[in-house]
Amino acid sequence: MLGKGLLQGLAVTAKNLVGSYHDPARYVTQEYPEVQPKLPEAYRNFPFLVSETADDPMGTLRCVACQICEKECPPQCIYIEKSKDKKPDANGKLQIYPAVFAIDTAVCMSCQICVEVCPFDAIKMDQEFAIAATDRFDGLLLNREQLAKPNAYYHQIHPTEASEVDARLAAERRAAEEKARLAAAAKAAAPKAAAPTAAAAPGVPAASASPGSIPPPGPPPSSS
Amino acid sequence: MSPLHVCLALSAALFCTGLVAVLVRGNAILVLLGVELMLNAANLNFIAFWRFGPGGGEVGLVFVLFSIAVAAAEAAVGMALVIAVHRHLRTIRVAAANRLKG
Amino acid sequence: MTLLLAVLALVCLVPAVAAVLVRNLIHSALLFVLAWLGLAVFYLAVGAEFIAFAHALVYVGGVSMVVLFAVLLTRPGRVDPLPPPSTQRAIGGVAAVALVASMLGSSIFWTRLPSMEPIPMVSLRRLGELLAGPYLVALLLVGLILTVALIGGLLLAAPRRPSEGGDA
Amino acid sequence: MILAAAPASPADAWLERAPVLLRDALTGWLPDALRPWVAALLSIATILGVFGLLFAYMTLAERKILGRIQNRPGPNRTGPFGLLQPFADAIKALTKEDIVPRAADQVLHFLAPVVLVALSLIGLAVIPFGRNLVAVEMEASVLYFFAAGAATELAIFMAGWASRNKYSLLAAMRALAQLISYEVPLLLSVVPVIVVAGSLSTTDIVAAQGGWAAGLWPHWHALTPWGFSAFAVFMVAALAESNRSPFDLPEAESELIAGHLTEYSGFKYALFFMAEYLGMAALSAMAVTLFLGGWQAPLAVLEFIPSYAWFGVKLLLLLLGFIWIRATFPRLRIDQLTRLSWKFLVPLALVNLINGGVWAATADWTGAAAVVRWFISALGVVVPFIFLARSLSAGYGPRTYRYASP
Repeated sequence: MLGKGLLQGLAVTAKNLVGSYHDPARYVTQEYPEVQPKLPEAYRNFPFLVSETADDPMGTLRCVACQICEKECPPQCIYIEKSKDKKPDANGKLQIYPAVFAIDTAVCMSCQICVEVCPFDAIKMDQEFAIAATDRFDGLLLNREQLAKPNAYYHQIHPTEASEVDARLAAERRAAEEKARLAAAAKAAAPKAAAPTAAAAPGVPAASASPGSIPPPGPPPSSS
Repeated sequence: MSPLHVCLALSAALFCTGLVAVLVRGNAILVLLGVELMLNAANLNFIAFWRFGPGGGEVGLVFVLFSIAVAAAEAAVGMALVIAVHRHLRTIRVAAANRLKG
Repeated sequence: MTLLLAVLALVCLVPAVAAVLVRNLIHSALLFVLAWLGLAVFYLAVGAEFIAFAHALVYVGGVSMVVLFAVLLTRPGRVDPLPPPSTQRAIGGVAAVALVASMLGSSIFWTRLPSMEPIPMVSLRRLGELLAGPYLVALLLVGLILTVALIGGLLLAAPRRPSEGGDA
Repeated sequence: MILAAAPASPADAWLERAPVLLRDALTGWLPDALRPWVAALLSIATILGVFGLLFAYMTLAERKILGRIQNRPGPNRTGPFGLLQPFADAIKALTKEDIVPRAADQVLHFLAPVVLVALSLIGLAVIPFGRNLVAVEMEASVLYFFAAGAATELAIFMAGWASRNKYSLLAAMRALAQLISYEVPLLLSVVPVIVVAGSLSTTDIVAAQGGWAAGLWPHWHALTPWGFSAFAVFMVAALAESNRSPFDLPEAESELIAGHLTEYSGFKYALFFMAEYLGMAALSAMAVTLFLGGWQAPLAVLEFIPSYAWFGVKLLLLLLGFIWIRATFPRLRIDQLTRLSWKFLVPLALVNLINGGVWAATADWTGAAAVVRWFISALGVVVPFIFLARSLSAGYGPRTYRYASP
């Protein structure tokens, strides 16, 4: 009969109108600036630099200014200048550090290639998406200080992945210590028999994997 | 000058304006509108004589109603004719429609 | 009263004259609408309320739409097959109209019209009784004319089907 | 008439007479010659103020309700619950640049919005907003209303044509076609009301709807079979007349940019919107007057609420209906639009005309005959509806979906 469909349609919209006042399923809009969206853990957009501590971000950057990410970046939005001097990193080893590390987020296309190629787990993807600014150069061209965020923050936004990375780094560190200990022992025992190739073998499977790649899914390693 | 004079003068002026449209403008639509204007002038006379005349002019009012209705019909048919002529001759100048056989 | 009517007369005469004089057809049609509106107000001032509204409804609401539609549907083509209208004809027309105008004007202004008080207004009910009583046949005939005009207009304006050999 | 006879009527209540008392207080000190003029100016100012405010908050209500229906909150930034949004919009519209295309017909382009608003407003003069609350009392006020409303489409044509823009011109053509199609059922649906009420005056028509059958069932025209049919036809035609969705073909955004509004900006654009809402409000007010008993209360016990409040409630309900319909239905195509009018609404209204005539002729039937009268009237609505609906939807079976289930 003519008009049945019209009435059905009216009923649908009326249900939505009334339902929007008491039924959360019919009122899905979140008012953004006040209500921040709950981002899924896998959400990622622009890169940031991981530092070990929040107190001294510049001193504990993992980045060693190897410039692999700068070379790999498809839109070429990363700019790095190596430092002239060396500073000790988290392991106490002397490293070059980035004197200038800038990312132009207006150019960045969030492809995550920089994260994948980084051998030091120094650059990770952030969840900060409200990067609107009134000035394209001051607001969107982020420098070292703006990019640096502590590891704790990384744990906060990507807990699973961060635990994996920490476990891997700890394993690497243990392996390095083991190696150093073995080397020291070998040096003490038989200085001429010390061979660097023998060290990598025992008990460090994670270190043998390509260091920059995302770990395969699975239960995270127990702890770091 | 009485109100009746004013009404009749306006009526005469409207009639002449309509006549100009019919005689001088070659556009069929304007010709039709001119005829409408002349009808309006006649209606105005009826109303003027009903209101300011010697009485018994109610018939005039009824006549005006009929006149308006017929004028509407005239406009509808006239415009349909204009469109038909335009489709046939690609112009709506009255001078173009001077042959019975297209 | 006379002064008010004279002003209103000017209000509807000026657009009417302008409508005949302007070259733009749409402007002309809209000026005609203005003249009709003025005429409706004039009727209202004279006291013919019902006629005024009927006039406005039919002319401003109906006839004007048909006219504008006709104007839009009959835009002049690229080539007009006719020579431009001659000034001779225009002069002839104006002369004829001037003759008519002088005759009408003189007959109006030289006639001594009896100055009578306006008669009381006719109530709507009385008008309806007239229409449904003595003029019922005429009313029915007008209805018939309107129906015929509607159908005739449709038939005239409807494009001919290709199968009937029309050129539309 | 009925109310004048009723003793100790609610017409004497203080709240009921408040507007008239206020007017008298404001004009009482003036000399007699000036009084009617000032009173007229006052009623004009009141109508302008009330309907201006109504327009402002209708835009807000429309956006809010559309939002709610689409699972979002609607404007809520300006003021509490977005209540200041209309004023923000007004300031924005006023401060925007007024752009007129160089090729446009300057005079008509300027005149169109002004004429449209003026024509949308003058119809309100004859609406009885409450007991004794009508700006102009006339014998043929219904005719006046429709004569004023018929010209609005002319202004839309002016806007479309003067813009010298092909979308605008298409909108102008559509507006004309739509007007010619829907003016007919609109007027035809009103005629039975005039026949039954026996008057062309809005105050008389409202008075004829006073009283209650069995003390419960109001004598409103919409609550009779023929009246309901006429009311439905009237509302559909009113939707089309005020260019509201689903009949908003002249300004169809998805096809014609904005139709006749394409070349308008700033305040003129706002004027067009104002005219749309005013026209909608005027037609709704007329529908309330003709079919929903005007300012009459639905129940006798509710008469202590002043009449103008009842009118306002009914008007707002109809306007909300307009918004609800806009949120629900998709736009018709132009051929569907004219088909609906000429093949469905016009015949329905014509049959209903006879139906209303029969109702008027059988006005003195009482008791069991009244039931027969109702039955005849209902039959005169249902049977043509079924037949016309069947012929209208002939050849349009239920849609089958190949990949998606509805």
